[in-house]
Amino acid sequence: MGLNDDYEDIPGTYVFNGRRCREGYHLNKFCKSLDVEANREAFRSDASAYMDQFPMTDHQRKTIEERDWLGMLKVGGNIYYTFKIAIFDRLSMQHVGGEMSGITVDEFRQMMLDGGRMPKNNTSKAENAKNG
Amino acid sequence: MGLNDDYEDIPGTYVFNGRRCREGYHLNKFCKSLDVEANREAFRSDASAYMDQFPMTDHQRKTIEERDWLGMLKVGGNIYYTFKIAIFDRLSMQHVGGEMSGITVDEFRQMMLDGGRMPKNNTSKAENAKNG
Amino acid sequence: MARIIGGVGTSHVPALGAASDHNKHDEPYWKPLFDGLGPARKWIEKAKPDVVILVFNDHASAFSVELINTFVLGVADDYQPADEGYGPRPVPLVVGNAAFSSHIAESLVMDEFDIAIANEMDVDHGLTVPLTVMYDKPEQWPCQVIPLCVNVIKYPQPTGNRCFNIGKAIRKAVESYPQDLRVVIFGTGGMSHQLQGERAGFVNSEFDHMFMDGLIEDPARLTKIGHTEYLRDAGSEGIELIMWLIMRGALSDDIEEVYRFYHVPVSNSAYGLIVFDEKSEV
Amino acid sequence: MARIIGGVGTSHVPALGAASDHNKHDEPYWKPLFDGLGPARKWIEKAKPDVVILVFNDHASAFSVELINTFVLGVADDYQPADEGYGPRPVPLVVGNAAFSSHIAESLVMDEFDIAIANEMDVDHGLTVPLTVMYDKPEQWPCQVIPLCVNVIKYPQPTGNRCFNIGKAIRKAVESYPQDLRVVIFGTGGMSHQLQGERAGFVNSEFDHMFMDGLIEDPARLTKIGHTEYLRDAGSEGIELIMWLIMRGALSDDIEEVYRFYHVPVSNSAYGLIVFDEKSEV
Ligand SMILES: [Fe+3]
Ligand SMILES: [Fe+3]
Repeated sequence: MGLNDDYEDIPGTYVFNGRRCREGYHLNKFCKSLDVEANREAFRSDASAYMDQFPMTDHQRKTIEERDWLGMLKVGGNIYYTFKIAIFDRLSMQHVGGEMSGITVDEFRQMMLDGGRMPKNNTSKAENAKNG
Repeated sequence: MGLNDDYEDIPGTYVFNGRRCREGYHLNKFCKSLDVEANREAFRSDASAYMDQFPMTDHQRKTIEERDWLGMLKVGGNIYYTFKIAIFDRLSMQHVGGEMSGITVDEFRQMMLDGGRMPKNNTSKAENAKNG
Repeated sequence: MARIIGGVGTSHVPALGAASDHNKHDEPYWKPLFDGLGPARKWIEKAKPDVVILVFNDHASAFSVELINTFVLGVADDYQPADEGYGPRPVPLVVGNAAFSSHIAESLVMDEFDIAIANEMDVDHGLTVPLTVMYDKPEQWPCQVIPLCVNVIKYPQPTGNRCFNIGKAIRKAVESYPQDLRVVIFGTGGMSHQLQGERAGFVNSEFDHMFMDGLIEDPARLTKIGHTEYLRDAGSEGIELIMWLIMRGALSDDIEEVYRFYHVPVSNSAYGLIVFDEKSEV
Repeated sequence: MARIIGGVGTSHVPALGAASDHNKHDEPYWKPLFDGLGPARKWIEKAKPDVVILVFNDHASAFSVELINTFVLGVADDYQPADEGYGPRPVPLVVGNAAFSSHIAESLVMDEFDIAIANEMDVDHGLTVPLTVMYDKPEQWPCQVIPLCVNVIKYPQPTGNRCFNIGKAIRKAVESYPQDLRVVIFGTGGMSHQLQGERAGFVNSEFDHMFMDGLIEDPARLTKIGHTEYLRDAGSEGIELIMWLIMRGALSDDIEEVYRFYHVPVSNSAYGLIVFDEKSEV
């Protein structure tokens, strides 16, 4: 519904636009709250009660409970916010990157050492569909 | 020291520019803190201890202690912030306007009813000096 | 398509809100003022905007000195009336239109206006008094509101020219929104007044009339008024009038002045009210 | 008169800061990278800027979703390193220059850039990693820092063209400051990378080289790269490269490329570094 949404053609990418920012508002505020040690402690000792303070949808809560990193993005999470949960869990960006793209953290690390995920077949859903 | 300071020629006016904003930073933050009832109570019960939380200069503190409304502006206070102290004191903007301009609140009210403070002799220090 | 059907300029003096809240309409001090609002209220009752874009400034209520924004566009579902030290005004919740706001925000950034967006913002008398001016005391505000908050407190304020141009960009944003919505834009603040210093109580009716005349006769000239001229001739708080230029910029050249009212004093200020119709929409 | 004597483009990958903080310089993964920084460090040691204008973005550290600003200029005396969940980085306090910042802020608003000003702001890896890149691990940072924080997280980011133009306006602001100060501007972030989604780990070296070449050969062309092109070809977080255009806009046309270094991977990103001299200042 934006003026431009060409970017919806980019595979595996969840552009944090106005719609997603509104949809994920409370989820991202939950993540941001983990900046404060007292909040981290509260989340650690009773996750459910702590999350009650943030009016998220049941589905949003579930993505957090299950550490479904990709799912969080689909319901308005932004990676800089959701990664605060990974920091809480002492997980690395490679770990999260691997889980979001369906490979192990070692595979992900090796892919990066080999030059990263290449543009070929990774820049356009329409192109990919055309090329079968 | 700004790009433009022509406005320093305007009589009886303290333009809230970058310099004043920095000079009055903690004074204005003190004023802003009075938005919260618990803070108002703390200020009411022990003004000095409450003000200790804000690293103001002694002179800035004195302007507050003495409700020197004009003095506050001269040390970086902004009227929308300093007026929060007047609200705390249950004083009106006319009261504060009178004190800043050296007349009683009744005189100030009457001046407004008569059309306000007129531009004649009130727009330029340089002009005023020339006209003696 | 959404379209702008008219514009309103009005001061947002807090005392006017308090007088309404405490039912002082018939007191001798207030009666001439509230009587003067009547025709504007009739106009908006007939115009029935779905959405009001309300250009105002925050007076150290929602924002503070830590971070000072030039332009903040609200993109929330609703906005709470702020507590300005007397408890929040007893007025209805201000209901927004998040999707429309988001569209305007995107359009403005793409047009190279460096706005901030607020997903949460309390709104003080700068926003709620103009609603009282135009709608009196309804159970619910009869329109959705999109707040645009402008820095007029910390020097340097945006230039008059920049304000006029963001108004134009707002018009473009509105007209590119697919939903049929009737939009009125309010420019608020002013008119001439000064709250601070030995010059407190400053009023310049000549400037105020020049400014209201200029809105219809020669808005381009108004955009050239510089900061020092406002501060000198309209008072240190009269510079709020730059927000009326945003309203004017959002209107076309084919407008008609429907109503004008000017009254001194309201509290420490000159009060002004002006209403424009887009002729093509009448 | 203050003058801009050079510019630096560098990624601000947090892992690089952590590697420096934990003295991993000689580990096989890190050695090639730290070796690659050497010539840039030598350059700045000789250039000795009094002030670095550091264009970066905040990563949900100082700011959050309540209020999203397009451009925030710091005007504070100093800035604390932010706690990003591991405790603040063990790096020196970042010392600002409030008077110079305030001058730049005034000049930018008068030139119709709608910036926010921050009187208080913690600074995260976006700002501190570039200082590590250029200065290694000193007791105190050898320069004052003026932070310019750009929204690159929430779509729509400012256009590349707008970024280039605010760079030009920064140059004008610097050159109108009466004090003799040697200024270097850093554009940080990038290069191609994507942290999120099934496409996490995306790297596009061809785009990165095109971009670095363009900075010296044809910056005007780079200003025409649109949002979708960045998101598609540089990755959803590679759009940070618009901040390099602010740096480039602040330089003249008479520059020389002093050093360039490119390395993949650093954590999930491509790392790039480029250094420009103003020829007239050499
Ligand atoms: Fe106001
Ligand atoms: Fe970044």
